[in-house]
Amino acid sequence: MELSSTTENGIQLVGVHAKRIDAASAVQFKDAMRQETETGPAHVVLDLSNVDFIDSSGLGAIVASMKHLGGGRRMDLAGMTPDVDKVFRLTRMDKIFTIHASASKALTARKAG
Amino acid sequence: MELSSTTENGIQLVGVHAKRIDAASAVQFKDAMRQETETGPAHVVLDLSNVDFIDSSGLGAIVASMKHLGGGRRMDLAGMTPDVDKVFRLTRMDKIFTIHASASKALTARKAG
Amino acid sequence: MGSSHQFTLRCRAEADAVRQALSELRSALSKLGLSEDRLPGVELAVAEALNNIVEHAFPGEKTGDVRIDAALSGKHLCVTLIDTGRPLPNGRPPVEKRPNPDVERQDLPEGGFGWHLIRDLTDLIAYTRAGEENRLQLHFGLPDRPEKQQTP
Amino acid sequence: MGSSHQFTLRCRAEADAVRQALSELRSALSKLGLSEDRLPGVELAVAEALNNIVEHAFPGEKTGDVRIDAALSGKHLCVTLIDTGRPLPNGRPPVEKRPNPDVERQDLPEGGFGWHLIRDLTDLIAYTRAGEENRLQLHFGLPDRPEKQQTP
Ligand SMILES: Nc1ncnc2c1ncn2[C@@H]1O[C@H](COP(=O)(O)OP(=O)(O)O)[C@@H](O)[C@H]1O
Ligand SMILES: Nc1ncnc2c1ncn2[C@@H]1O[C@H](COP(=O)(O)OP(=O)(O)O)[C@@H](O)[C@H]1O
Repeated sequence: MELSSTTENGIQLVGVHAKRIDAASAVQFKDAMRQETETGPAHVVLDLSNVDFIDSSGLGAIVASMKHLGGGRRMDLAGMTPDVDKVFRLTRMDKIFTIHASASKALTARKAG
Repeated sequence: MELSSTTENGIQLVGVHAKRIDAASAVQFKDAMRQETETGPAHVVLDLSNVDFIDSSGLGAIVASMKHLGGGRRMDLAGMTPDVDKVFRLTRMDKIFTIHASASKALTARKAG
Repeated sequence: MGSSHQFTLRCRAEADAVRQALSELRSALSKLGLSEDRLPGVELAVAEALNNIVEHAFPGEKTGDVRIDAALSGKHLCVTLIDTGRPLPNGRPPVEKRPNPDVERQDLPEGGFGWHLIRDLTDLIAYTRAGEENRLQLHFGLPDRPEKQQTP
Repeated sequence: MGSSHQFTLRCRAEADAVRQALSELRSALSKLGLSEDRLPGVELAVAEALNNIVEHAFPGEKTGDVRIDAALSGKHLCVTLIDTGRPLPNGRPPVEKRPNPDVERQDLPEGGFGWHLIRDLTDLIAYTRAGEENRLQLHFGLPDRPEKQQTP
């Protein structure tokens, strides 16, 4: 699972470079997220704009990555494609994340988030 | 398969006293019809008002009974319940019979038939 | 999806047993809330499929068991017929011309209506031969109650 | 009923094989004309069902084959998953509460969504254990093209 990471305005933007976060890749995703966010800013934004499919394993892995950040840090989501968005809404997991239309919006909307 | 038969106005009215003409009873129906119409008027009306189910075997048995009458005689249908009517319409076998709303209408509508 | 129900019936591949099974099917579906106006069409489609099994899967004096699985939700009914008789020729339901009523009286069709009725009365038919088993699924959409209930 | 199509896919009960099978399913359904807006929901429902088979029917290092039967008409899609793994506990899909998002962060659910998603995305689920086989049917109504085509 390839992730990219840049820090801007004190926010760590993590991009997922895979079309799917599914049962075949959920564990790798979690591991890669753990490495990527081991150290770094308190505010992480996960850019999902390249991802067009997640299943409940992928969803669980995203939630696990957020929980792993610990209490003092936060993780927002950005750039969700419609099918990914639907999984969050059906499971009501859209309620536990601040969701931004795009990565750039996430970086500028910091105060509002 | 119980059939009844009366002749009125020169028309033989055959009543079916069974709820179903299906695969389990089609052969008996055909046999009983054959006996009932072996001799008799040239115009037969089959009263189906007691029948609430026919399948394609029952339909085939009714057609066979009509064919068995031979060229000089005719067989009309009367009193078809909605589900029976539907089978005739779906198979387009409604086109090959004169169909009367009821036995009494069949007896009075002779000239029109 | 709203609440869903399943049940299984069994019958011998014989005309009298089919009649009995249809009666059980009808009352089970009725109890589970299938609307009364859908019952006759469902009964007829399943009757035709069972008659074919009696006549063609177990021809002549042969007989065997038929398993009837039914599953029902507010939107959907699926009836699966499973038997261990002969397979469908060519591995699928026959696609033949509808019997023609516009012929001389002595040539009028007395059969060949069965599969056409099944097609008319269903939204989808699926047949698979798996091992020694014929599995025929008849699917009925139930558009009368389109409301989606929420499950917990 | 309009024209109908059937096909069968097979895969190992392993995550990578599931991914491959889903891709084949999607392209087969697309070729047969399933509308593009229905593909993601169907893929997700089947994915969840296959993931359950990988994880629960063949737990740990165990694996086996899964057969995927699909049948499609203009009104209806049925996907049947057949495996020879462990049966569903209690002989039916579990009916549990939806995982609750209104909890402390450390208690947030990381699983337990699968069957709820399957229910949300289908019109009917039917499960039967027959002999050594699990058979799970997922039914999808396709209300987009309600027009009934006439068969010959
Ligand atoms: N094992 C089987 N199960 C169901 N149908 C079968 C089986 N084997 C053959 N058939 C087919 O069923 C067809 C019956 O068609 P149908 O339209 O019902 O006409 P009929 O009124 O002559 O039975 C036959 O043409 C035959 O090909
Ligand atoms: N053979 C099986 N095939 C499919 N599902 C099974 C099987 N055996 C058990 N299950 C059930 O699948 C359930 C998985 O539920 P699900 O909602 O998908 O949550 P999870 O995300 O924990 O997998 C388990 O509770 C288990 O009961």
